[in-house]
Formats: sequence, structure tokens, C-alpha cells
Amino acid sequence: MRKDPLRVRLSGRGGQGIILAGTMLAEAAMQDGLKVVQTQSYGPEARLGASKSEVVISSRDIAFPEVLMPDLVLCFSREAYQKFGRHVSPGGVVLLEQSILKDVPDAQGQTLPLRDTARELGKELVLNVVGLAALVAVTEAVSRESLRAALTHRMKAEFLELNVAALEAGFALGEAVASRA
Amino acid sequence: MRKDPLRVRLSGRGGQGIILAGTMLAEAAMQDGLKVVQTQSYGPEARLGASKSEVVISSRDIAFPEVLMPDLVLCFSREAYQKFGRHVSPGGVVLLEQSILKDVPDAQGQTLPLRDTARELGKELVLNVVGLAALVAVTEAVSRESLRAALTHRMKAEFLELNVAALEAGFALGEAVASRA
Amino acid sequence: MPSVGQDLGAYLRQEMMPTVWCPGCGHGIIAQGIAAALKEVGTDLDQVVVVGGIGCSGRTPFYMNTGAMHTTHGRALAFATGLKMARPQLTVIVAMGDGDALAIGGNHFIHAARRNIDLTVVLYNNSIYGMTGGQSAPTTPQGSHSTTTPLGSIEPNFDAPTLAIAAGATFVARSTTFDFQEMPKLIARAIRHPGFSMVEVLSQCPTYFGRLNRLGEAPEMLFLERDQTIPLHDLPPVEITREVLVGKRPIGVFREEAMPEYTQRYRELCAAAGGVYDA
Amino acid sequence: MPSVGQDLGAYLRQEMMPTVWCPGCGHGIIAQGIAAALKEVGTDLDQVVVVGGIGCSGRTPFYMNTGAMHTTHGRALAFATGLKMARPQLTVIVAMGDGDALAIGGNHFIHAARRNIDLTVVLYNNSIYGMTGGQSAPTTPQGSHSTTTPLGSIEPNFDAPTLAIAAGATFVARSTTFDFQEMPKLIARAIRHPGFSMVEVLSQCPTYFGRLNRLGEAPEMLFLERDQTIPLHDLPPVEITREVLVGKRPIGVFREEAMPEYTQRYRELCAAAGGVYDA
Amino acid sequence: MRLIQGNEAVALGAAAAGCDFYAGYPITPATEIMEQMARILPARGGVFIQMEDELSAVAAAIGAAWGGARAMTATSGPGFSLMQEHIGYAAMTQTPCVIVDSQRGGPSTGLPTLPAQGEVMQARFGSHGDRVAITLTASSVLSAYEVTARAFALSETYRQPVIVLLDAVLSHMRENVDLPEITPVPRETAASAQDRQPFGDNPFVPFGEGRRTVVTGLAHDESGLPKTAGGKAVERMLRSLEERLRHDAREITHFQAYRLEDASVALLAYGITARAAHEAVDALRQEGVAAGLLDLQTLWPFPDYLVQEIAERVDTILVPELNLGQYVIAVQAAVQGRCRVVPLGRADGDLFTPEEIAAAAREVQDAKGGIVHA
Amino acid sequence: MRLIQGNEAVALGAAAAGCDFYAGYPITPATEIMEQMARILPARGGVFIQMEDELSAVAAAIGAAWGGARAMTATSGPGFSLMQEHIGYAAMTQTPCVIVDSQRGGPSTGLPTLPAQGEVMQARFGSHGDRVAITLTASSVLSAYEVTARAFALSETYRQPVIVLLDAVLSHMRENVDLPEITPVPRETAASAQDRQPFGDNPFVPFGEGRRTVVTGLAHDESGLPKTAGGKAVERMLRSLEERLRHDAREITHFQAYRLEDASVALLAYGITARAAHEAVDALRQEGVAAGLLDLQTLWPFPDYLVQEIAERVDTILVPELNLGQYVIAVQAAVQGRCRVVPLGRADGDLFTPEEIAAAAREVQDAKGGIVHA
Amino acid sequence: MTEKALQFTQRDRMLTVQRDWCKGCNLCIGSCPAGILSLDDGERIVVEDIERCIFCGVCAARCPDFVFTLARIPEAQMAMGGSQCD
Amino acid sequence: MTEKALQFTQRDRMLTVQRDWCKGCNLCIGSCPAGILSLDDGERIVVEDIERCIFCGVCAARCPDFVFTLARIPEAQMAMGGSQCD
Ligand SMILES: Cc1ncc(C[n+]2csc(CCOP(=O)(O)OP(=O)(O)O)c2C)c(N)n1
Ligand SMILES: Cc1ncc(C[n+]2csc(CCOP(=O)(O)OP(=O)(O)O)c2C)c(N)n1
Ligand code: SF4
Ligand code: SF4
Ligand code: SF4
Ligand code: SF4
Ligand code: SF4
Ligand code: SF4
Ligand SMILES: [Mg+2]
Ligand SMILES: [Mg+2]
Repeated sequence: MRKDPLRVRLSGRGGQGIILAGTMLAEAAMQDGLKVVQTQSYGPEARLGASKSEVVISSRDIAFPEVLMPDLVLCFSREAYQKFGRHVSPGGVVLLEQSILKDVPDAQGQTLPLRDTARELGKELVLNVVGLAALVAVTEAVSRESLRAALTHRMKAEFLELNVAALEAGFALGEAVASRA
Repeated sequence: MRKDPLRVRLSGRGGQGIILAGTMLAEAAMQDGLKVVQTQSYGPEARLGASKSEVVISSRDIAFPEVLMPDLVLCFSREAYQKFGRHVSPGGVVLLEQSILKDVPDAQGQTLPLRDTARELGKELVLNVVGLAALVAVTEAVSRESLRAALTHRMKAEFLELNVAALEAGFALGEAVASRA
Repeated sequence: MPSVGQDLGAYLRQEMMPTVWCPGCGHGIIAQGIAAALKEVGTDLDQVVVVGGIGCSGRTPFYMNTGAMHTTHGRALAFATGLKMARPQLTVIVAMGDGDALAIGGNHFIHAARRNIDLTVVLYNNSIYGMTGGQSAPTTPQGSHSTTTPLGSIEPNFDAPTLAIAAGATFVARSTTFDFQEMPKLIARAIRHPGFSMVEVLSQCPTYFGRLNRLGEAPEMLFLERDQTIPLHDLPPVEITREVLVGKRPIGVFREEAMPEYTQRYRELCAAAGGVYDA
Repeated sequence: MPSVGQDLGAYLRQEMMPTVWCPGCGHGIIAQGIAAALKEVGTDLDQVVVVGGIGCSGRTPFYMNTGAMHTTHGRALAFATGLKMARPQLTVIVAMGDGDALAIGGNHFIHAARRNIDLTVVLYNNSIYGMTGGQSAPTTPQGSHSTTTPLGSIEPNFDAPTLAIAAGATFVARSTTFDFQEMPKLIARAIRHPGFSMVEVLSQCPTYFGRLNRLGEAPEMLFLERDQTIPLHDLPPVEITREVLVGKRPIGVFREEAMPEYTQRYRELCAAAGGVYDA
Repeated sequence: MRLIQGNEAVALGAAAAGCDFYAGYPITPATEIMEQMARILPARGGVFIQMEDELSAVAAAIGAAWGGARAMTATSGPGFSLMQEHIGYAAMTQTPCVIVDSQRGGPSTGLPTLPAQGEVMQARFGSHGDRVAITLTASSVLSAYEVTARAFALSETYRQPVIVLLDAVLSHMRENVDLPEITPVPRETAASAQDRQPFGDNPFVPFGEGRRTVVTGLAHDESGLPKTAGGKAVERMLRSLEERLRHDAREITHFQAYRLEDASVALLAYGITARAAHEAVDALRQEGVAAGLLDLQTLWPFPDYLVQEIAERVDTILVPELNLGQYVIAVQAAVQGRCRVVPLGRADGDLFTPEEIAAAAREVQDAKGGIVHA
Repeated sequence: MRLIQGNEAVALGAAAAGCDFYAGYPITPATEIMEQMARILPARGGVFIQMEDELSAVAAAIGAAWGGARAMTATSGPGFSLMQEHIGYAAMTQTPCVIVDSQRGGPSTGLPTLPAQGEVMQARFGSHGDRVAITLTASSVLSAYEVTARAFALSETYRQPVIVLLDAVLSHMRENVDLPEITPVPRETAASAQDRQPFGDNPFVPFGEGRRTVVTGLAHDESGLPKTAGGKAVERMLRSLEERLRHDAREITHFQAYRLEDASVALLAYGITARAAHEAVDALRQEGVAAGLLDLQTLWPFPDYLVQEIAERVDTILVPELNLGQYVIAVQAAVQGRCRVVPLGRADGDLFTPEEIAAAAREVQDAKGGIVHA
Repeated sequence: MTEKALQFTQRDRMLTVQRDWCKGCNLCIGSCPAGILSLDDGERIVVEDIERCIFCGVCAARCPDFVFTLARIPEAQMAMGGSQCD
Repeated sequence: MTEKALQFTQRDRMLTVQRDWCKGCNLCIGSCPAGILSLDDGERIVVEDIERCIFCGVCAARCPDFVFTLARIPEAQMAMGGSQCD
């Protein structure tokens, strides 16, 4: 019951690895035999501000490359949620890093302890992989094998092990949510 | 019996003071109460090549500024004669520095010992003034008083005396030709 | 007044905070140094213009509570020259990146120095192009990594003070963002100097230069600055050769010389021509 | 072979004669010096390209019987850099005016020097812009007249060798058009030098600099060159300060140092990356 | 009555309009403007500075404008190309200044001493992004004087860079003229502009007059701050300027209409070419051809209203210009089929003679008829 | 099948076309092209060099071309402005080379990370004098690859600089693609060109291959020598190139026509905007509006023949573009009233959405009719 | 969204901390001679124990983000019984 | 219009004078040790008395306009009895 085209928006602060996450998602979709377009957007002031990476996944050619109304949204930071997380298509899924709730108590979406999970793994930098994996586990946007392959392809060898752990942790988090639903 | 508009072309080698001569002629015509346009042309290669200065003198507004078919032509050098001196309107006057004849025996026009006259005055540099004065004496393109005034206005004080002498020598040369004619 | 950490609130354009700079970027420390120098010099801020080029460093004018001119990449000194000539009573400070000042802007740099016009350049040298994401600069040390020198740079780097002196700058100094006590004082001295002055400040770019060359985070980079420099207390310029210093860059004042300043010379020219410049 | 006045016919592009230069212009003497240097070095002329900027000096390529590239004002070194990198076996000589090289082209000048790329700049320094009719140049001595400094220039001038050395040039020399024996030899030495070399040749522009400053005709100007210079036989660079020489400009070789050359370093980089540069 | 050169007229026109800052770099055929300014300005206490290149010349002029000067620079083709980045900066920062370009034969170094009109499109489209710059041109020494002064006035009114296009012939040509007195446009004082924003349709207040303006080429809004302002603000301000220019089109557009009332062939010419066209009209009329001339002094913003009005009335507009067909594109775009528009270009360094233009006009007249869409 | 970025596709397309020289200067959003080349070229023995600015980057590329390299550079708006003088030099000296400009929001520093199409006219008219430069654009990662390779081929065939226009979105966008093999265009050897002149319609022979060519930006003739050649020779060579380009227009012009056969409203779009226009066409068709799309890849020389043919068949051509109305001027000039031509510009750093374009098309459809000359 | 700056006073000195400008770079933390600075969970600076602060201003000099301001309270205000600074 | 260059030989040396490139600048004249150079009426160089020429080549080195060329005649050609140079 995946939408076709499926429009995904990942968002967070500059430096949180949003673009790499989008690239891995796109690459995984490609592995799944689909067409993909990944775009990104950051303002010049956005080093710490909100940035986003969008992926359109489809079985057919994709004309317009950007996502106007996403089906899946993943937010890592408050600013990102406020700027990019409030819109979602009917029936769409929004996953939020749970600390966003602290700043925006009325935030709409499923919250997950993504950052805490990343920290537990030893490096907050893997937040993007944890989140992406959780999103995939919840929505089955792409196959897990493809995502694993994409991660292996895009990640520098020295960071691979840690990131594979993050991937699995993210899958686990996502499964928990999925079973909750 | 001066033509209106009267189109004058002065030509010579770069460095022979053609443009200054054109400017003085134009200024004299202005003193005579007429409209003038003075233009000039030199190629980038023309430091020693041929250059020209053209003056259109008229009692009415002058539209096209260049001279297509001159009524009066003054040539100081062989190259200038070959490039600019061969065309003149019916009834027009061509004055040539006489040494041009040595290189171009079939040159058409009145020849005058302009350079020798200048040298006799002590500085070949005054060639332009000798020639211009001769042209004015022959053709009465402008009044002599106006030309004297223009010379005084345009010439640096230190060179004035010499140039006034050149002017008078030129007038004398020109008168000789005029009386010959 | 406490000697460090003075109240610079009035010198900063609060509504533009927080800055665009990355966490730990040295540029903010330099900007603070400029503010502190302005405070020390005591000029009326209405009569100060901070001119910036394009680059992370070039954003400095936005944070100064003075006139602010954010210009084009490399050309800040050309704008500043016109500005200063048109209104010589202004104090004009030019904040430029190393790429900005020495790559695309190298010509304006040497010509402003040659004229000895009373501008103060603060050169933010982080050894890399920060704003565009870590490409090599003419200051990138040979062998260093950047996104355009993935195998290490094969180009020798400029030494900004040497170049400035050769071009004619009359006040030339170098400091670091580590040196928070000296650096603002050098900038103040540069501002007071009547003539072209340049203070190069070695700055850390943890995001690119640090990361690509595995130099650690901002605090580690700050200590590297300390370890890789050596104070030269006003040694005469003749002694400044790279060899002498075995890999350490000297910091301090390389040249401070009283020479006729350009707007002053222009004033005299006008007087000679019968005009009154800047009455 | 006679030491002066050798047969340079094969080195000159006869069909372009006579030159555009004014009577007595020193530029022809420098061009002849380049031809003589090429003869001395003995390179195959098919493998030589003379690159010029825009200016009277920039016309030099037209008169050399080599590959000839007449580029844009100030940018000759940028074109030459690409040319040399693309085909490093070429001998590339860059003929530039003082305005061309040091005003609009100052940045390319310091950067080519910094890279230490194997190009030979012959800098035709006539202290003025000849081609455009006598405006001041960054080499115009302070106080001198030009059409844009009718009351005398108020700007200090660059010293080209000092600037070249500060930027990184590894062979730097100065000569004059008076010195018809040394000048071609210096150019030949510069061509042979593997790295960035610069020979500044003081040249006379009787038409503008001479006339506007009442220095007489070409022969007088040539003798002035002799009188206002002083040979420095290979003194170390440290000694070159204007003060020492009380108004006389030193001539000779200021720097000659073996340093890794840029195309060579690039060759090594390619090898490290697995590629073969210039096979 | 004085006999002066086109370039001299530009310098005098600038001085008359209050210009007190010139930064430049020599280049044929514009150099004499600079040489004149080097004499005029110091004697008035104004600033003359020779910069290291054209990039810095126009930058210095912009900087000087922010220092309160009425600033200008002048150049020719190669230098004009180098100035394009900063003309865009001046537009984005709403900086009044004047840029003169005396056109010579191109492309590249081309024909440095010969005339051309090869920069009429570059004046409009030479910078990256969408910048506007009012562009004027002149066809006589007197109009070079007046147009330069007008350029200063327009740059004050619209807070924009204004371009003046000359050519090698006009720059070096001498005519005898009586120069009219000109009163510089007054500037609002900082005090009177007190409560207004520094950008947008608000007065220009230089540095040093009590206001700490932020000037940037980044997207910004009327406050000047780039912080939150995105592209919407830029677009709004650009469109607002466009709107003002359109609204004021009839004042901004200067032109001479000659024998156009009953013309069937209109010559649309500008600058030096208009003079030959003028003579061509007389020659054609003598032969009975109903020719007329629109001699445009304001090239940009394109005077749509004027050209469209003429297009409604004539069969053909013939556009002689010293390039391979540039401004004619704008004419065709404006005319959109209302009449035939015929290009007549040359780019060999010579002027059109009156006869050449007349011959072309005769030819289009003979081939008269509606637009033939091949 | 690979997932690659637009900028990466440009680098790969260049490499596939035989590019062995890159000189550049970093600038967002073109920088990744340079960073890719810094990795690709040394490993192939090609040259990568970071120059001190954009003026020198394109100069080095031109110099390298004369050294026998297939050379390119890439930049964005501010750098593109700085390159204009030398693009003219490349044109005048008939030097094959490729210049990529990834457009970002302008004018001036503008919106450095956001897309625009503000240089479509500058690509044509940005240099002084009359220079021609074939200009291509791309709307997908695959076409960025192909178009870059084609740029190299065209630059060889016509011995001219070729410009490739991208934008910030396409430069940074990733798509999964299969990259086709490309065979570099062969070059004539010096030997085969032996008895031919070095310029004009003759083969390009670099230095060092036995011929001592004179290369100059001054007016020159086919021999290269500026001595006697005046403007006539320049004009002759420029016109001859124009003629060749016109003659070959159908090969040079690449485009995609989508549902144009029976369209009454044609969208004429290029680059990234064509993608939204494509979706807009589908949406409009669903509503019964007979819309179609001309997605142009070759912007210059302007494809008169193609646009005029369409203009004969439709009521309206709507030209959406990310600027305040630039290319539409060329369209209007070509159409000359054959149908209505309606501009649709935006310059705020956002893309047009399909719906925005569809809405504009609906509006023009409703206001259908002949050209209304107000 | 800007938090009000925190203000701490001690005799004639006042330390202002504009926490929402902090980017968590750690530069101040290692330099504080009292060792009283750290980052909170949101990577923002906290002054753990202001009592131990010696009001030396090193944190202000080190911070690239203008988070700290150390000011002297004018005597007049002191006399009025405390901080009126803003 | 180009005059054929003049050629003078002495033992193994040949002096070629391309008179039509001369611009009359006087630079060679004062430098000729033999004092045999002057300008004609048309401001072009003349070698007054070639007999006194010492074939030193200074004129060639001084001339900015490539008017003079001093060459050595290859021995082979000498043997054949004179100049075959061009
Ligand atoms: C003409 C032009 N070329 C290139 C750029 C892109 N650009 C912006 S900043 C920059 C370099 C920044 O490096 P640096 O000057 O060292 O400043 P930093 O960011 O390191 O402080 C470049 C290349 C530009 N804006 N304009
Ligand atoms: C971009 C540009 N600016 C200006 C010029 C005009 N110009 C041509 S040569 C020249 C200066 C020549 O002086 P210099 O380089 O000293 O050479 P010289 O003629 O003295 O040998 C100038 C300003 C130009 N051709 N291009
Ligand atoms: S990129 Fe580097 S220089 Fe720029 S703000 Fe970040 S740390 Fe500072
Ligand atoms: S103007 Fe001066 S530099 Fe140029 S050719 Fe004449 S003398 Fe030589
Ligand atoms: S003022 Fe000194 S002691 Fe107090 S927090 Fe700052 S650095 Fe620490
Ligand atoms: S130095 Fe400043 S930005 Fe960095 S952690 Fe400390 S308070 Fe925060
Ligand atoms: S070769 Fe020597 S002696 Fe003979 S003419 Fe020349 S300078 Fe005089
Ligand atoms: S030096 Fe040359 S140009 Fe000058 S007079 Fe002698 S021969 Fe003639
Ligand atoms: Mg930097
Ligand atoms: Mg010079």
C-alpha cells in the first residue's frame, strides 16, 4: 500500500546529515528498481537553521522534482519541524525526534527517541541513520536490504560499523512504533 | 564662393599634428559664426600610418559628421595621400606636401614645399600649421583672423611665437599658389 | 573596566544574532576583537563603516553596530577605497577572508597597500574557503587537504604580511584567535595607524579545514594556533623569513612606519590645484 | 658568431614589420632581447609560444616567429598558465607592460609567481601606459607627470622585483634597454630557469613618459636609464631596499633559487593518483 | 560657444550635474573623460582616482556614492564587460552612480579606435540575475553633455546605476556648442529621511550622516537586513522599481521624432547612427519616400508605449545599428507584429552613411506589405 | 544504474567527451563540478587547476585549448559576469571550450543557494561587441550529462565557446540514471590541416604541433594577422559563423515536444522549469485544455524556425521562466505577432510549481483571442 | 523565541549570558578557570555554579558567538542598589 | 613598397640594412663607433661610408626596429665566394 509516487521529506538542522540520509533513501529506492529524484534545500543562513532533503520515489518518470505535499516526513529538530514538518498529505506519516515535543508541545506526529538512541550508540552523528531506518521500518518506503546496501555504498568504511548498528537500532525503534499502530 | 557645407580633410602620418590642425580649423570656423563638426580617425596601427582629421563647416546644423567626399584636402605624407587624398569633390582643392611627388609621381593636386618651409622655421613640427595656413590662404575656408585666434587659443604659450611665424609663412605659401591659379 | 570580556553590547548589532557561523568558528572571536578595538579607539560608531567581502568572514559587517557594507567577493577594498576617498573622516575597517583578500581580491589588496590609504584590513585567515565548503585557498599550506586538493595541495601558499609589506602597507601585523588579549589591541593599533594597515588573524574553521585535515574540534584547533606560532616582539622586517622560524609562523607587528597617507596626499594635491577637499 | 647584432632573422616574423611602435620606443629593443635569448637557449621555435597582454608591449608576440598569443589586458599570465599546464613541453614567454602586469594584471602576476610555474615574464616597464596615451601606471614614480596626474603623481609605485619575490617568484631580475648585452642574457637565464621567472626591463617611452616629463628623445632616455640604475651583482635579496640605493634602481639578478616547479609537482600528483601527465 | 569633444562634454556634463567623484581606468576611446576629470576634480575639491582596473573603478564609485559622493566611471567594451558584476551590485543595493561606456568595435579587443554600438543589449542584460539600469545614449556633443547630466539626475531619482552609451566617433568628435546651465538634483538630508527605511522607495542616505545602514548584495528587504528576507523581498523591490519606471516612462524616455507624422517607413536609430539616419530621411523625402526618424536617447527601459504607437502607424520600422542586429530584437519584441521590423546591422568599424540607410529604406519600401511570415 | 547529482553528471559528461582540462574557482551551486574534476582528472593525467578567480579560470581554459586540451570551466552568476570579457575573446579567437553556469538567485550575491534562470540573456548578450556562443541547458541529471558532452562536440565543430546553463536545483539534485557511452569528437591533425588558414572555417590546430599561429582578440582575418585586416574581415567571419549556425539550426537545436500536435496553448520552457511545465500540461489536458510543451535544450542560437512553426499553430505561447521575463523577449521577437506570447516570470528563489504554471495557462486560455495591441 | 538573557552580578560586575546564541562549541568550557561551564542536553551553555565564578571574562573573550558579556556596573547604579543594566 | 634590404659584407660578416623599417629615432646613430650612420631627408637611416664600418653590430643591438642584422657568413659559403644569405 505504498503510494506511487511516494514523496518523502527529511528535515533537520544543518550538520545533522539530512542530505546524506536523503541520498541513502534514494539509493535504496533505486536498488528496489524504482525511479528517484532527491533534492535539497538550505539557505545561506542555514548552517544551524533548518534544512531539508526530499526524495520522490516512483515506478514512472518523475517530472517535478520537489515535494510540495509529502507523504512521509522525518524531523530531527524544532526549527525543521516548524518550517517543514507541519504539512503532510492525507494518510501521511510524520516521525519526530522526541525532544521536539519539549519545545513544541503540540507537535503532530509520532515521536521517537532518535537522539537518545544515537547517543547510546556512542555518537550523536548517527542520528540521521537511526531516523531513516526508523522511517523505513514504519513505512516500508524502501526495502531494508536496499537500505543496508545503500548505507554500505555511501558510508566511509571507518564509520560503517557504527552506522550499521545505528541502522538496526533504527529498525527496532520503527518496528516498535509500527506494532504500536 | 565657399561651399556650404564645406567638407575638409586633413591627413598625414601619426605625429604630424593633423588632429590639432583640424581642431584649429574648426575653431576658426566657429569664430566665423558657423557650425562645425570635427572628426578624426586613426587605426591602432597608425602611429606611423596614415591618419586623418575631417572638418565639416556649415551655416546650418550638420547631421552626418564624417566627410565622404571632401571639398578640400590637405596631405602631408605619402601614405596619407594614397589612403585619403585621391578623392575630392568636383571643383575641390587638393594641397600636397611636395615630397609626396617623389614617391608618387602621378599624385594629383597642388604641391607646396610645406616641410621645407617648416624646417626653415627651425622645427619640422610646425608643418601642420604651415599646411593649414596655406590651405586657408588658397581656399578661404575660414577667415585668417579667426585662424590666428584659434591658433592662439589652442597652442601652448611656449610654442606660440614659432607657430605664428609658421602661420604667416603658410599664408604666404598659399597666396603664391592662389595667385598662380 | 575589566580587561577581558568587556561589555561590547553597544558595538554589536543584536538583531542579527545569532551569527551564521558554525559552532566554534574563529570568525566570531575576530569580530569580537574588532568590536573591542573600536571600543578601545573610541570612535563615534556613526563614523565607522565595516566593509566585508563575500565569505564567512565577509559576514562580519552584519554583526557590527556601525555602518555596514557587504560587498562582492574579493573587491571589498575597492569599495572601501572609494568610500574612504569620498568621506575621509570615516573610519573604515575591511573584514576579508583569506580567499577573498588573497585569491580573487589579491590585486585590490596590493594596490590599496601601495597607495597607503588609511584603511584597516582584518584578514580572517582560516587557510581555506569556508563559505563555499572547504576548497583550497592561496593560504592553504602545501600538503593540506581541501575538497579541491583531495590528495593534498601542491601549491605554495602566500605569506600575507610579506606580500603586504612588499606592496607598501605601513602597518602589518599577525595574531590568532587564541590570542584574545593581543589581537584586539593590534586591531586598535591598526585602526589608529594613519595609513594602510593589515592585521592577519589566524582563525579556526573546524567545519572544513579542521575536519578535512583531522585537526580536531575548535578547542584543539585553538591550541594548535598557539603551538604553531611564535611571538616576534616588533622585530625588524628583515628577519622575517620562513626559514628562521622552522615551521612556526611569527605573530606580532612586522612593520609600523609613518609614511604619507593617501587621503592626506590627496588633500595636498587639491590644495595645490586650488580646491578644498573635505572642508 | 658576433656577440652583439647577431642574425635574428629566423626569430622574427618579418611579414609583420615594421612594428607599430613609435620611433625610439624601447619595446623593440626588448623584443630583440627575447629573440636573442631564444637563439641563445636554442629551443625549437615550434615549441615556443610568446604570450602578450594588451598594450604596446603586448604587441610583442606579433613580431616573434613563434607561436603567438595576444590576449586581453592584464590576463596574459592566466592564459599562459592554462597553456603551459596543458602542454608543459612548450616554452612559454609572457610579454607584459607595467600597467598590464601590475595594474589590471597584478593578481595573476602574484599568483603565477606563487605557483612557481615555469613561465618567463618579460616585464616591459616604461613607467606609463603607452598604448592608451600616457596615463599613470603603478610604476610611475611619485611626482611624475602623466595625462591622469597632470600635477604629478601622488601614489607610491610598486617595485616589481620586490613584489615578485614576496609572491614566490624563484628567478627575478631587472635590466634596461640600455643594457643590450646583459638584458638578453638575463632573459635567456630566466627561460632556462625551471620555475616562475621575471625579468623587468626598464624601457623608454619617448612619446609619452619622455615628453610629459621632459626627459628628451629616445637617446637621452637611454642614457637616463644608465644613470638611474646600479648593477647589483647577485646580491642576496635582503639587501634590496630602496633606501640603500639613494634613488638608483638596482639591476641584475635579485633571486635565483631552485624550488619545485609547478608542472613538475603536478606530474607527481598525477602519478600518485595513478594518472600519467604529459606522456 | 565652445568647440569641445564628446568626451569633454561628458566630463563637463557630469561636473555640471554635481559629480564630485571619478574613479576610472584608461581605455580607448573613453580615456579623455578620465583625463578631463583628472583636471576638473582636484580643483573643485572633488575626488579623482585612477584604480587598478575596471572592476575596482566601478566598485570605488559605488563605495564613494555610499560616502555621499555623486560618482561616476567611464570605460569602453572590455572594461564594460568587467564592470557587469558590480553594475548588478549597484542595482541590488540601490546605489546612485553613472557608468559611461564609449563603444568601440568588437568583440574582444576588436577595433579599439573605431565606433560600434555593440553594447546596447549588454547594457540591459550584461549582469547575472535581473538587474535594471536606465540606459541613455547621445548623438551629438551637446547631447553628450545633457545626457550625462540627466544620467546623474535619474540615478538620484531612482537610486539606480545609470548607463550612458557613446561610441568612438562621438567621443572624439568636436562640435561647437553652447552649454546650458544645469542645477544638480538636490538630495534629501539624512534628517528628512529619518523615519524611513534605508531601501525600497525611500531616500538614499549615505554613511556618516547618523545612520548605520546595512548595505548588501544578498537578498534583503527594505530594512537592508538579509536575515529573514528571502527572494520574495528581492522580487518585490525589483518589480516595484520596474513599476515606477513604467509609470514614469514618458518622463524617462527622451527622443527626437523627425518627420514621423505621416511616415510609412520609420527609421529607429540611436546614438551616432541617428545622424546618418537624419540625413537619410531628408534624402528619402526628396525622392518622395515617406520616411521618418525616431532618434532614441533613452534605450532602457525600452519605450514600449512610444514604439508601439509608431508601429501602429507605419508599414515598416527599419533599425540601423552598428552591430549585427541587437536592439532590433527588443523592437521586434515590443512591436509584436504591429508592423514589419527590419534589421540593418554592420560591425566593421565604419559608420553607416546616409545613403546606405536610405538604400535600405528604399528596399523595404519596395518590398512593402504586411508582415510576411516565411 | 547510478544515483548521481546534476553537477556530478556534468563532470562525468565532460570526462566522457574527452575533457582533459579544468580550471575553475569555487562558487555555489557549481562547486561540486570542480570538486569532481579535482578527483577525476589527475587520475587520468588530465589537468585540474584552481585559479585565483573566474577571469583567470576561463582564461586558463582558453589557453589550455590552444595547448591542445579539451577545456572547461564552471561557475555561477557572479563568476559568469566576470567571465564575459573572455567569452568574447574565445569567440573572437575561435577557441573551442565549454563554460558551465549554474544559475542561482540574483542579482548580485542574491540568493546563493536557490535556483534561478537569470542568465539566459547574459549568455547571449553578456559580452561587449557581437559574440556568438551556443547555449544549451538541461532539465534532468541525465540531460546534464548528455548536454555537457554535446557542448564539447559543438565547441569542436564550430570552434566556439559553448555555454551550458544549469540551476541550483538541478546542480544539487540526484536522479538514478544509466549513462550512455560517448565518443569524443575527433580532431583534425595538424598535418591534415596543413594547407589551410588557421582561422575562419578551417580546422583548429593548437600550438606545439608545428604551426606558429598568431592568436589575437584584435580584428584579424583568416590568417590570424591583425596587420591589414580591418573590421570587414571580422564582420565577414562573424556572419559566416552565423550563417553556418543558421544552416545547421536543425541539428544544433535539441528540444522535446510534448503534446504539442493539437495544442492551442504552448508552454515554452527550458531547464528545470520544463519539468513543472510537463506536469502542468498533464494537468491541463485532464481539464480539457489543449496544452503542450516545447522543452528547449538549445537556447542560442535562437531556434526561430521551430518557434515560428509552433506560433503558426497555437493561440498562445506561455513562457514560464525563473527571472523577470528574459527569454520571452527573444520569443516575442521571433514570433512577431504570429500568436500571443505571454511572459510568466518569478525571481524569488522558488521553482514554479506545476499548478502555478497550469493556472497561468488557464488564464491565458480564458483570455484567448488574437494579439490585443493595447 | 529568544530567551531573555541571564544576568549574574557580583560586586560591581555583571555577567550576562545570552543562552540562545550559544552553539555548543565548547570553546568557553575548557577556558573557564572556575570550571563552572557546561552544555545542557540541548547543547546550550549553562553556568553550573555562579557562586564560584570569578567574573574574569575569559568565557566572553573565548566565545565566538557573543554569548557572554562582562560589564562593570556604574557606581551610580551600584549606589541605587543593584543592576539596572539591560 | 618594401625596398629590398641593403647588404654589406666584410670578410666573414654581413650587415643587412632593412631601411624601410627605419623610423628615424636616432638611437643607432650616436652609438655607432665609426660614426657612419645618419638619417636621410626622409628620416631614414643611411650608412654613409661602409668602408669605415667595423661590423661591430652595435647599431643592430640598439635599433628597436630590427633594421640592422649582423650575420656571420658560413665558411662553406665564403669558400664559394660571397654572400648567399637572404
Ligand atoms: C565572483 C565570485 N566568485 C566566487 C564566489 C563564491 N565564494 C563565496 S565566498 C568564497 C570563498 C570564501 O573563502 P574565504 O574568502 O577564505 O572566506 P571564509 O569563508 O573562509 O571566511 C567564494 C569562492 C562569489 N561569491 N563570487
Ligand atoms: C580591460 C581593459 N581595460 C583597459 C584597456 C585599455 N588599455 C590597453 S593597453 C593599456 C595600458 C597599457 O600600458 P602598459 O601595460 O604599461 O603597456 P605599454 O603600452 O606601456 O607597453 C590599457 C589601459 C583594455 N584594452 N582592456
Ligand atoms: S565554514 Fe568554517 S569559516 Fe565558515 S563559518 Fe563554518 S567554521 Fe567558520
Ligand atoms: S607610446 Fe610609448 S610605449 Fe607605446 S610604442 Fe610609443 S613610445 Fe613605445
Ligand atoms: S567569568 Fe570567568 S569564571 Fe566566570 S564563567 Fe566566565 S570564564 Fe568562568
Ligand atoms: S563558547 Fe559560546 S557558543 Fe561555544 S559553548 Fe561556550 S557559550 Fe556556547
Ligand atoms: S656595425 Fe658597428 S660600425 Fe658598422 S654601422 Fe653598425 S654600429 Fe656602425
Ligand atoms: S635605430 Fe633603427 S629605427 Fe632608429 S634611426 Fe637607427 S635604424 Fe632607424
Ligand atoms: Mg577562508
Ligand atoms: Mg607601460
